[in-house]
Amino acid sequence: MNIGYYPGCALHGSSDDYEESLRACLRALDVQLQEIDEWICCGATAAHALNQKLSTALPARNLALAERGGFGEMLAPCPMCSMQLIKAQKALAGNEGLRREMSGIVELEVRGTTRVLNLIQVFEQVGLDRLKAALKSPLKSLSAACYYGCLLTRPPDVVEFDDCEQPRSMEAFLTALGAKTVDWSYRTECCGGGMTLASEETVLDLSHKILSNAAAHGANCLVVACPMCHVNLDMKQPDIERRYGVRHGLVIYYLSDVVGMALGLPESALGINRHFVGKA
Amino acid sequence: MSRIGVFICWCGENIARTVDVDALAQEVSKFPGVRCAMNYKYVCSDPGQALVREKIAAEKLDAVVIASCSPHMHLKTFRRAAQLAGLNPYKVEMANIREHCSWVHHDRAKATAKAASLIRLSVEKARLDHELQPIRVPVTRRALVIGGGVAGIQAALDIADAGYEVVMVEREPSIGGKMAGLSETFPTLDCSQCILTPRMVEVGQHPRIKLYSYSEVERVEGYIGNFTITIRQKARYVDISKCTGCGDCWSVCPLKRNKSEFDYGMGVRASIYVPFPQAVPARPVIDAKTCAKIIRNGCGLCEKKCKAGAINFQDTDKLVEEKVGAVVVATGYKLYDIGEKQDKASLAGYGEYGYGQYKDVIDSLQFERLLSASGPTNGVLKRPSDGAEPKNVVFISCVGSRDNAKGLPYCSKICCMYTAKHAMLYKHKVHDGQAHVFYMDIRAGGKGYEEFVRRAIEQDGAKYYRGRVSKITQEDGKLVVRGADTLAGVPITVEADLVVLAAAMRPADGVAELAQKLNVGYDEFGFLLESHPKLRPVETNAAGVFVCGACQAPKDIPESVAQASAAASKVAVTFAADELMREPEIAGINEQTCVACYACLRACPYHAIEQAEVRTPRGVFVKHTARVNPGLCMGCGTCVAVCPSKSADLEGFTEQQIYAMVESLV
Amino acid sequence: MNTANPLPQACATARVIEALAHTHLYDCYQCGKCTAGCPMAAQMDIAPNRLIRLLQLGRGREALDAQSIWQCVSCQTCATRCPKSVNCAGIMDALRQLSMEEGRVSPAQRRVMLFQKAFLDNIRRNGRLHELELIVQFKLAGFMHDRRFSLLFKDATLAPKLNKRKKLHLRGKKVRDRAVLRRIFARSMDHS
Amino acid sequence: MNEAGQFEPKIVAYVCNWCTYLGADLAGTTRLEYPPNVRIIRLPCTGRIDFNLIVKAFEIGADAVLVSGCHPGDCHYTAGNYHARRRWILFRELLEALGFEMERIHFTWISAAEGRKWQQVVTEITEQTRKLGPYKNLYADTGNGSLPIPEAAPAVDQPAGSEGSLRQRCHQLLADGTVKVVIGYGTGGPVCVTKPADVGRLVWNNQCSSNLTTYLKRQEVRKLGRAAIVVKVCDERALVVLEKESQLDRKDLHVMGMACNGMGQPKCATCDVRVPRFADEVIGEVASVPLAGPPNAAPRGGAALEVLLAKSPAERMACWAREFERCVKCYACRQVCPLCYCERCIVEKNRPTVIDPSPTVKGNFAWHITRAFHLAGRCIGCDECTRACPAGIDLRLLNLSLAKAAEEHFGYRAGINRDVEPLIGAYSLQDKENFIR
Amino acid sequence: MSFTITQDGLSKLVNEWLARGKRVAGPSRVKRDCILYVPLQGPDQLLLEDFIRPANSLKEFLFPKHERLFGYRINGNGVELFELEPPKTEQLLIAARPCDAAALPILDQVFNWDCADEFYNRRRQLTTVVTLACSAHDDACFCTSVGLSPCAERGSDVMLVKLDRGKYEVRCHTEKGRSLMEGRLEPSDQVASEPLGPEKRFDPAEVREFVKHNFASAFWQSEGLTCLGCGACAYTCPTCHCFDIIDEGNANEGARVRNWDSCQFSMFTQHASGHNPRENQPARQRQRISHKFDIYPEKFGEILCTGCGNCTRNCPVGIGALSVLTEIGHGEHL
Repeated sequence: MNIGYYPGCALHGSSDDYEESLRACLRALDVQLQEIDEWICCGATAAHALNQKLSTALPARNLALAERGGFGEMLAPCPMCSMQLIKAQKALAGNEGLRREMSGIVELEVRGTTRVLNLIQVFEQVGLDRLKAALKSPLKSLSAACYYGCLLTRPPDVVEFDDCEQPRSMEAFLTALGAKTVDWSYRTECCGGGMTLASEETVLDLSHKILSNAAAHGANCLVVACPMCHVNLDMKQPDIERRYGVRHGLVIYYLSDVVGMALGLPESALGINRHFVGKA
Repeated sequence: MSRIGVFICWCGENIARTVDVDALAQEVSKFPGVRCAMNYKYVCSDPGQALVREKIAAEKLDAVVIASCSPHMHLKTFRRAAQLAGLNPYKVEMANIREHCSWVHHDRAKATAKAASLIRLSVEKARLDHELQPIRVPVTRRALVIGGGVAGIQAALDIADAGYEVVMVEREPSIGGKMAGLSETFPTLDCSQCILTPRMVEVGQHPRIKLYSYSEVERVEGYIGNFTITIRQKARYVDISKCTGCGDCWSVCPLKRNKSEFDYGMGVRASIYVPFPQAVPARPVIDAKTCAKIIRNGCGLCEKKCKAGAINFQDTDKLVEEKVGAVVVATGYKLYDIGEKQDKASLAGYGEYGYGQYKDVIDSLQFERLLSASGPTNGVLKRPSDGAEPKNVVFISCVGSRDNAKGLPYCSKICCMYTAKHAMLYKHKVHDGQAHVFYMDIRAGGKGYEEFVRRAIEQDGAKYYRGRVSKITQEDGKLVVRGADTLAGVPITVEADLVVLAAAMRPADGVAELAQKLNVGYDEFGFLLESHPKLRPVETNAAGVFVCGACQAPKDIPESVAQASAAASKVAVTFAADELMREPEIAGINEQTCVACYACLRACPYHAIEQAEVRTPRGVFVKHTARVNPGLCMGCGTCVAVCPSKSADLEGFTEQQIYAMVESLV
Repeated sequence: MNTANPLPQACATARVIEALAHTHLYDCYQCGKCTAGCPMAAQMDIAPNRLIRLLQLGRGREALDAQSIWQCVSCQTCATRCPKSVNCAGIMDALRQLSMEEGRVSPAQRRVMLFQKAFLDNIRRNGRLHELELIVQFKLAGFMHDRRFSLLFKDATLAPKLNKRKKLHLRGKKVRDRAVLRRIFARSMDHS
Repeated sequence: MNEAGQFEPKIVAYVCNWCTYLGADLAGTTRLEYPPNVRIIRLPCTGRIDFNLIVKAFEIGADAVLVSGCHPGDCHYTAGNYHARRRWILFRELLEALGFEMERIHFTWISAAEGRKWQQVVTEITEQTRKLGPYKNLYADTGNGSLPIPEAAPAVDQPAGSEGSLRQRCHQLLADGTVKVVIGYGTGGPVCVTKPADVGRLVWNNQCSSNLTTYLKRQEVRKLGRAAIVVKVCDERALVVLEKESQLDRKDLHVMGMACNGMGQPKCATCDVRVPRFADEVIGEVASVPLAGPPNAAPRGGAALEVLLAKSPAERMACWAREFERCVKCYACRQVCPLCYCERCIVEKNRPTVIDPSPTVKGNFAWHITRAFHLAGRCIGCDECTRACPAGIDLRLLNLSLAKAAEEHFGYRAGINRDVEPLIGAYSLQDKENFIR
Repeated sequence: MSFTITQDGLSKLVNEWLARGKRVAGPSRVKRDCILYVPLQGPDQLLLEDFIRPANSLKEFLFPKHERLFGYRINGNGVELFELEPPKTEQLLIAARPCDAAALPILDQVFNWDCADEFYNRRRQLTTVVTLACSAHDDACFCTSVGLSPCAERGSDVMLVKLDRGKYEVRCHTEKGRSLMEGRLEPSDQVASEPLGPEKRFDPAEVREFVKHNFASAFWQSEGLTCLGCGACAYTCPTCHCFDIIDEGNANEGARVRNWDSCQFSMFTQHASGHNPRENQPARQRQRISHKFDIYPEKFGEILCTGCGNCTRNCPVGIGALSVLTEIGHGEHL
């Protein structure tokens, strides 16, 4: 099975451990990723904060490149990128005038036919039973709090993935791979997103609440599928500890980390050693 | 040649001002079939009607045309006048030369010419009017009440007290409906069971009320005055004639842990149970889904214990037929299911409140059971998770109601009142407890309602926040309710021990199917359609079928009872005469030329046409034909238009009349 | 009788916002659920439902001056849970865009806007985000704005940790055709 | 004409008693003036207004006709206006095909509260009709228009041996008493064989183009007892329609489907299903012809209908006036049609005289409009009416225009699907129309 | 010694009549396979070769399918009658077939039997019939079986017999014919050969005999079974002359009109009580045959049929009279 791959700036920047992890894990499940040639930034928060037309144009450019590359489906592991791409794809598919306008702006003909998937959807295409079959070392040690963040399931009418209030798609994978999952309440609360640099105390406040709730429900680690959430929950844990005097000490795994570990891949191949908070 | 009398009215000068009535009378008198034509200042006045009556006798008229206002105004008046003079009332026609002529055309010559043409139309129609007699339909003076809630009980008692037999069909093992499960009722806080149980007993013991409990309406045939109702008596596995209600069986039954539907899951019951102590009939029913004997032929203790030998595991559903003359639908309501799964595609659930995930998030009827003295906690307020006494209770109103995104844009009308009642009752039970209420608008329009809500706020110290709740999360044992107060414009977070959701009111399950059986309309949410919201609130467009209570729209107990009595009075009106009189302007089918293609039968909106056979006097089959049931036909005439061989015709608007009118316009 | 809109004549800002956010802000019946669910509402000077109310009343200027529009983390909670399906998140976006274009950004929240502007300049030049370049440019712009040295060197200690984990990339892979980015940005700036 | 020499149009309005009549009353009580040219005829419901009334209004000289009633959903009788809507969607197509001036026919929904709308509608129609002038060329043969002549398909001979096996089977059926009579094709025309010895009279060649199902309505044939009937693909669709209209019960009928290579009729040119589908037994196979569209669509009008519809309304009316001039009202078109099974046809009723029995232009137009619309959504395209007409009138075109309308508007095709409800006499809330104001 | 006329001579004749505002009718190809006697706009519409006979008959021009007898006007409660303007345009029926022309004398008898029908007689005087002898026949023709032939003179004023392409021998039989052909003929010695007609199919006397004695025989049951009861045979038959009289009009005025009718219709003998002496189609078939071959001959001494075969050609189910008559001829049923 091979699908298009839109890494997004984060995965080629400070969150390249996420890319390393998901490439290793997907290679083990023989899923070939073909990176979209000449992809550009999806505009993230900045574009839709300051310029609505730009927030459609940038994803439109990427969609046009994917269509030119002949990709029917495309993985966008970062929920911010996948939400922006899906939003643009839906707007383009439903509006002839917008298609003409955007094709003009991005200088490429765009039809809005590419289906954008997040990492969980790719694993779902691989299928639970294939994962169970390939299970080498069950994750008995993990008591994981699955954290979806705010953009993976929202806005529901755009993203149309799992349930926007009570998502359970990651739990399904983890229990299948032998891990224990925690029933906690902050699955879809926001971690502060793109405010890491712009307004640090926002991130610290929100992430602290998330980590506290996870700990309160007996989780010893979090599983995320978003580079920005990982930065805020993992890299900022020392700052949280400095500010609130609480050492959470929760390891923040990417979903591909845990799946990779279950498949028996070594931690170094998955880039787990490059996280800020290591195993106690 | 017919002898028609034309009476042209001046209507004071409303007509006379623009229509030259004298010239008109002259011209009309020359129309074919017109015996005499005259004009008078006020034909609808007593002297005017006297003139008409006198002319009918003097000129021996066989039809009358009144050229005046709209038939919607005075057709009945002039028909009665003609009847007094011995002329068949259906030989009277009206030409509307006021609204359709003098008031809208100011050119005198044109208005007069148009008036003449309109009168000519009515003369042509009058010439071909048939003498009709009102249709008499025999009435079975028995009423069917579907639903045993407070509305059904009130309707049944009123009808029975009026001297007519009533058949009541209740789907649950006992009557009482939702009200039986309430603790106390606003605004008087009198105990719900105390005011309802006597009425239930009255129903149980009323000589003229035949109660079918644990039964449903299977099929409805016939028409007003002559309904045939097939009732399915669901298998109860207990013979209520033999059973004395001693209770040995449900005390010996080993399976005590079944969720009690009456307590909405707050309490448990045995597999053989009586829903609540004051049940009418106070006889148990066996739950076939959990009883070990029925499932795998085990146990059977209750049968051994029963001294009256009333237990019968081989019991099956029985179909019973009842003949009734009128039907009152009082099927009540159910609460909107707050959880994820919805029974209709157009509805969405409330994932954000964690209902069904957090034990201490319950809906209003479950809270009623916790408050109720006969409830699972005997009136002591214990929260479902650990039974502790909740110190902080959050009440959230408009859960599902007024929410376009969830699919129910309407207001359920009673939640503001019972939420205030809950806050008040909670304070009375837990003196040091604090009630928090998130509301959008307080709707307390009834008698003493506003004062009741103010008392809950001012005396019982309930904190009211004006804003919706966005999310409920569980954090170290506490339910964190994140709401807002738009008056202050700030988010509000309350840590609660218990959260009560005031869920929206929806019609009871299965009302849509019942409506189709009764040929009654229902709206997009499933509430039954009344004939006219203001003028005929308890009637429906199916003759002889009345509605009352929450099945028609969300409403509280006082309104339901009032509507129930209204429905009962309508039933009494229907049974007043020993025969029902119906307008004779209905369709009829010429059975000689009908070729039984049944296009009319498919087109008739009232299912008033049935397949029939033409037989010779000695019973030899001649042919198939369509036949109109005079009781059901409302006279819309759709069958006449779809009949290819023009065998169907409509009295009062016969084909001959319409074509004669059109041809007179040449 | 003509059928003029009985509500107070909707002000220009409200109409522009509705166009940008593709939503009807007059559908909002002020139930407060957006404010209730907003993670940042507690720190906001004007809560989300208040912003919409100001727009409904035609007082767009106060909405554009609010600090809250820059505290919003765009987590889409408000739009997801709104019972009237009003795109509150889209309204916040539109308010930010108008506020920046009309130069009414509140001084206390200017840093967020500067970060977003730096972010956009960065991808306009490189096609993809260069984190190091962004940090440097944002720090300088922030310093020019409020002259606070503490913020200038705040995360200096972070650099070595990132480097140890090979997360510090001096030069990212650039997009070959960067000129097209400038043209895309130019075409997106004019308000057609 | 009025004194000012200005043309005063005559407008007949059929209105429903509960909504539009009260709307007109309201226009009166609020003194909204409008021209006096309209004459209101009150009927209980738009469902009661049948299409003959519109034709009769034009016959007596109306220059415009208005039909108005309650908005969908408001009908006092719940569904009358839905029935009317579906009826007008189809009837307008027939009037269009005949070349009526459609701008003289108006349909509106006017509620009891819309006095103003009644005033506007009547005023607009009066002015518009005044500009159009009197409806002089109703049924007028103004030009030398002529209808295109349908091209026949080449005559091909039938599958070998099927005639023999047909006779052999019929002999068996008659001998063992399964059927009392076999309705089949003879040399000169149809034959009814009752004795096994006479099966020799049955033939199967490329002259068997008539539709034998029309004999199922004849009392004389029914009296003979259970019948076996020989049908081709185009004939058997009549059985589906007849069964749906409770005219026959498949139990007391034995259907012998004949595989057919085409009989050289115009309909055979577009026939793509050669083997009957609902027959009890099929005789003879045919080289399987690929199913182009849905099975045996009524010949989608073919070129002739396109040519007709391409003409201007006046030209179309002229064509039909010229064709109907030759009609002698022998009613062969009615008697050969399997779906015209009324014992007393509407044209034989005179109280009231809905259709003039005389073969005048007016009487012929009224008759052919009624016959065509009675087959709306029912005609199966067997073209018997055109074949039987001694005056050579191409009646097919009227039925094809309605069959095309039924397919375009409702995706409905007569006689194909056994459990679909007949089109006329039913309605749907989603019926789409763009002509009702 | 014979006289001939060329095709353009005929065209000139037609043009002259049309120029004088008179009506000319003749066979014309209305559609590919539909030839009818219709009023002609010009000689080019006149069809003279390669057709057997038109599908209708001359009856339409003498006894029209719809005729207004008199008008009435309703005023007040009374009715006022008024005469209608009688037909006065002369008409020339050209290139008619002999079997059509032979029908006219038969109709003359029935329209002048107990009451002289002035409408019919007036038209008859105004009519001049020019027949064209048949040069071919098909298996529906049986004029020879009823005493006629492809060049029978009965009822025609002038007879044309085809010589060769475009030239016809002219035989004038009546004064009217001679005055018509005045100055249009050239003498010639060519004599057209007698075209031979179809051989005899049945003996009318035998048919008459059979019909007299087999009123209730099962023969009719089997022969008339497949007849659908339309009016195609009667309305295209040159000799059928039944008609129905009704009033047609609106609330103010109208007219009493006469329309064609046919004994094959189910309503033809329907009594007001609902009873119908001929309640099924075989009975009506029997009536048609016996009226033509027994009842009419008994009253007028002639067979009410000229053997043109229109009934067989126009019958949608191919019965017509011929199949029944030949069936009777076979005689097994006697």
